[in-house]
Amino acid sequence: MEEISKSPAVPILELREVQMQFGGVTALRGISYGIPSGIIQAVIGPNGAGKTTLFHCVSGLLSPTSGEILFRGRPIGGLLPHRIAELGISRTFQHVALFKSMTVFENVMLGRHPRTRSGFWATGLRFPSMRREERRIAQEAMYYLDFVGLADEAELPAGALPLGKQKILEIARALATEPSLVLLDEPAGGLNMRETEELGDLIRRISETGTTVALVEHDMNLVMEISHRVLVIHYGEHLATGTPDEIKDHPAVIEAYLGEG
Amino acid sequence: MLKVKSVHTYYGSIHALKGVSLHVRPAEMVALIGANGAGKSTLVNTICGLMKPNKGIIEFQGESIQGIGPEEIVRRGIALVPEGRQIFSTMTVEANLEMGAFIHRRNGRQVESDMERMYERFPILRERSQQLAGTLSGGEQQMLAISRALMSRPQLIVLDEPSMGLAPLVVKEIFRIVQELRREGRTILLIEQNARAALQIADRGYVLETGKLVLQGDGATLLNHREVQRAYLGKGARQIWDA
Amino acid sequence: MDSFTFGAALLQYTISGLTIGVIYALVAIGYNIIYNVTEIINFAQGEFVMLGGLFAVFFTQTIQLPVSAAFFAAVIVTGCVGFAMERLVIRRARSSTVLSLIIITIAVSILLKGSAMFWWGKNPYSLPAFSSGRPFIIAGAAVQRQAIWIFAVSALVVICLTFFFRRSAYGKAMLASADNPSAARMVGIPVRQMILLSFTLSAAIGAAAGVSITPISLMEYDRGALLGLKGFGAAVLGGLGQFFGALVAGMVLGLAESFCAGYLSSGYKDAVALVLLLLALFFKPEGLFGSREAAKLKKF
Amino acid sequence: MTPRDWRIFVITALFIGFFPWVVQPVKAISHYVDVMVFAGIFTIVCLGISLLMGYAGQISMAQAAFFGIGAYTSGILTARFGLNPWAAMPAGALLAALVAWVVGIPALRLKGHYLAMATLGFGVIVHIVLSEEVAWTGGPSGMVDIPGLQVVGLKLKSELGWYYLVWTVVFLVLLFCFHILHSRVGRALRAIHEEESAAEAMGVPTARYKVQVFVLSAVLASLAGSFYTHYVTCLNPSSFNLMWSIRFILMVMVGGMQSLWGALLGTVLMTFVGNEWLHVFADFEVLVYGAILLLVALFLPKGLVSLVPRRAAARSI
Repeated sequence: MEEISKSPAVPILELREVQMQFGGVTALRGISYGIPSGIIQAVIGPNGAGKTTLFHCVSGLLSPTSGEILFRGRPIGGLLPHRIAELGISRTFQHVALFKSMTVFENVMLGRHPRTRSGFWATGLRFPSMRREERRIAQEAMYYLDFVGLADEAELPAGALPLGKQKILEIARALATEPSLVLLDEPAGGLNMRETEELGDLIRRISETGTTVALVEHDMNLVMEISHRVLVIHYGEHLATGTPDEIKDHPAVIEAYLGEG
Repeated sequence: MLKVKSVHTYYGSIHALKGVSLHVRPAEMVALIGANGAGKSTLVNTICGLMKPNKGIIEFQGESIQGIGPEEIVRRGIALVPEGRQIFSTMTVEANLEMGAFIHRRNGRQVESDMERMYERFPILRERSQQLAGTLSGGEQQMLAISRALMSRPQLIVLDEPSMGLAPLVVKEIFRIVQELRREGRTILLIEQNARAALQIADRGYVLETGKLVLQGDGATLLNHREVQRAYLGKGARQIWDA
Repeated sequence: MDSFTFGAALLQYTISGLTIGVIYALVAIGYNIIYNVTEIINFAQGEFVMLGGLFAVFFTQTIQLPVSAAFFAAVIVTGCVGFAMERLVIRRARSSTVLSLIIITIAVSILLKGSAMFWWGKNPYSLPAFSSGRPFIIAGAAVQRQAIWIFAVSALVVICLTFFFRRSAYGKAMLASADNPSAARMVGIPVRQMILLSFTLSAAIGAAAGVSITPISLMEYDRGALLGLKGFGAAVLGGLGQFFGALVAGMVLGLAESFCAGYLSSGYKDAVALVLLLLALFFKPEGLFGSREAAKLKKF
Repeated sequence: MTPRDWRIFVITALFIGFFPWVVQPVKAISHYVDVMVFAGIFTIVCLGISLLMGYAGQISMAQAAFFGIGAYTSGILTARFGLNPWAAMPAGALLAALVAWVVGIPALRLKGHYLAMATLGFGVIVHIVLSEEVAWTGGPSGMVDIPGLQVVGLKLKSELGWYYLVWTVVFLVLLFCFHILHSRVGRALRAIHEEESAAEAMGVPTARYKVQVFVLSAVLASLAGSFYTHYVTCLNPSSFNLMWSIRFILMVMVGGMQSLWGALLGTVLMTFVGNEWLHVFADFEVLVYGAILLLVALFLPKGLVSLVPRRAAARSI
């Protein structure tokens, strides 16, 4: 762990002076930061600090008011979200955004979208290539369901799952796009302790496959246990960064989180 | 004054509140703390009438109020300063305050003098009275939201995450305001994730975790309770923070 | 006709364009009021205009009321139709999808149109002008007295509305309900009543437009849809929710239509307003006068 | 297609196959074959609407306009230029596709009420053009003497021939639509309907898909329009106005937007209702339509198919 965090790896994602403004409220005030490739990066900070806004900017759902975002050295600020997904960034949402009336299986199959090709003609006329592709999609989707442990629920409508499993399903759907960077927005929010522990294991296993993980999370225990590096955002500003050990002693962080002593 | 008895609320298919009971006595400030997704907002929405509890009783000043719409609950004397401020952003500051006093609209003189008092309390709002509320800064919006709630002359003020998304200095200012309200003898239910700041100024506190109250006690005791840090920061965080 | 010079013709087209444009503006204001409070676009808005005109015909010809009394009677009755529409239909559709809501207002428009046909048949009706007398001649162009009345009615509506939304607690409460319905409920504003009020008010304004236009261009049961569409064009062009914008955009549409009819082809005059509507929707959906900033604030 | 869909498919195909055998000998209802030809033609339009509105969630009030574009392209190319109807048909489809593409790119950036108004405005414009371009379209009085269809050199005269031709096309289109739905494209369309920004973030180019499904629905409407033209051999712009767009939507809504079977069921049902039983209301038919529309939208928004208990769903919960 320590070795990864200390190695001067090329950042997979680099933020340069990213700023985001809504009306009179500034959500991000010039964030600059690089996420090293292959690590688990936590982003913490109080509610409303701008963490989700940051994820929206990286995944293309918002385009920053100013500043640059580089993914593997390539500027992606202002690209459409589906292009960013094709390039290899996927995400989950703070308020679960599953396709609720579709089955669990279909949700993950949809995640294969950026890695498959058949269009209207090929699917409508059932070209052999399309049938092969559909079979492959089904196999791969099953693989991801197995990976997160939801294979038994494959045929249920996604909306019928309990919240904990919905959150896991969202992660499976994100993984199915084969991202090299996956953004998890409060994956443990609303989970009980046992579910949170399982989530921690899952995130570690994702990291072991070589995927860089960035997560916004409030559960400090989870953050401290699994992340290699922590970025603290407060009031739209970069407050501190370091290893979990460094962060936990950081006076500014303690104040931001607990209020002054 | 406010009594919540074993309330269950479902949020869609999610069982968000699993039998929550709490009470607030007159002229008391009670803090409710808990992590994101613990059910704080659901509890607030249930008390203020935006959501209906599936089971349980909510009483305010001896009358049952569960299932009553929010319009009526304001008239009964509960004012909410909502999470994320929820000001009328396309209207002027003045109009926002006026709307806060909607239930007193027939009493023009009272509204005017109340508004004057708000301007005295927050001079910055007087300066911006003709500006669109959406162009205010986060801290100013929060002050506006608090004043708007006060304009209804409530007996109980529910403050939902007043420090959310604000700069540290502004947070301090907001807590100063909350403390001032408390000194004036107002009854306050404060929902916060800034646990320490909230418990420091509260008489009593409750800790909510995944839809259940796990702890309660007076502010100072809770503040030093290791379980509070556990509930808010997660298991084992104490060691990390104390290390 | 010899003396009908180019300049006079231009002036004539301008005047008739402005006259009809003001009517579009009133229809647009009707859309705006409902949209402001509910974010519903009421596809039956045009029918209110038609009903206003035909009710006025009913009150003058069948009941023999003087025109001025018929004007107010028609406005009030149509207002009641709007009230009933919200109470009986829209309120039941509280949890409907957008598509269902659209279908529902379209269904209401079909019902209103069908009922009007049932009642008044398919013939166009005329109404005496609000005041009799020969048209004014200005620089060779004729200005009908009714045109003056149309401007007066519109000005009155705009002034009253401005006063209502800027000064009265109810008006502001309607704006607050539009801005943030849940926050409005939390300060004690009965949002449901505001919605009811918006439908009533918007129907009444539509009716005022309908009564005013009938002496000039007659009225029949199936005029509503097109008037509604063009009014919507004015509403979008002016920035949905903006009263002043609606007024200017309505006149722009009226002028475009009038010039098209005069210089290009009268058959395509109806298409002109629609093409402008599409262009506005496609390229500037926040409208000419709706500020991007305000739109953003609203979303945030 | 699921096994259940195949079962319904076979049963429906058998029903359609034997339907004329049953009704033709009975004098009073022998004209039902004729009604069913119309029902088939409308079903082609409505399957497109089901894909576009029911599955992808994009509202269009302009389907009658695309129906008209196909009808008039076929009519003009065959009656005025002597083109073979089978060649005119793809020409109409191509034109409809082109128009849908040009209009769809800006229009489908809009949502909900705005999209509905935009397509509605577009539909009215097309109707105005059809009524005004007298030299081409015959204006409000329309066109007559449009040639019928020939199949392998034989003139298609009997209703029965038309019946089987149209319903064969319907079943082919139905298969095409089902295949799309049970594929990555279909999943993407449904995802756009449910959570557009999540779909986009998962790599679905939502803008492109929306335009594509709009174009597809326009092509289907246009094809149906061509068949319609050659079947009735005369045209009048009033068959392509806003009211017809609404009728098509009503057909789909009655059956159930989110089901291709619903679209088929609703279309057949409403075509019979419209052709057979609403005549007694004469001019006031429109009132009845309005009432049905309102009642369906208020009380049965998911259509008749929602009344059928779904075994699969019951099992899963």
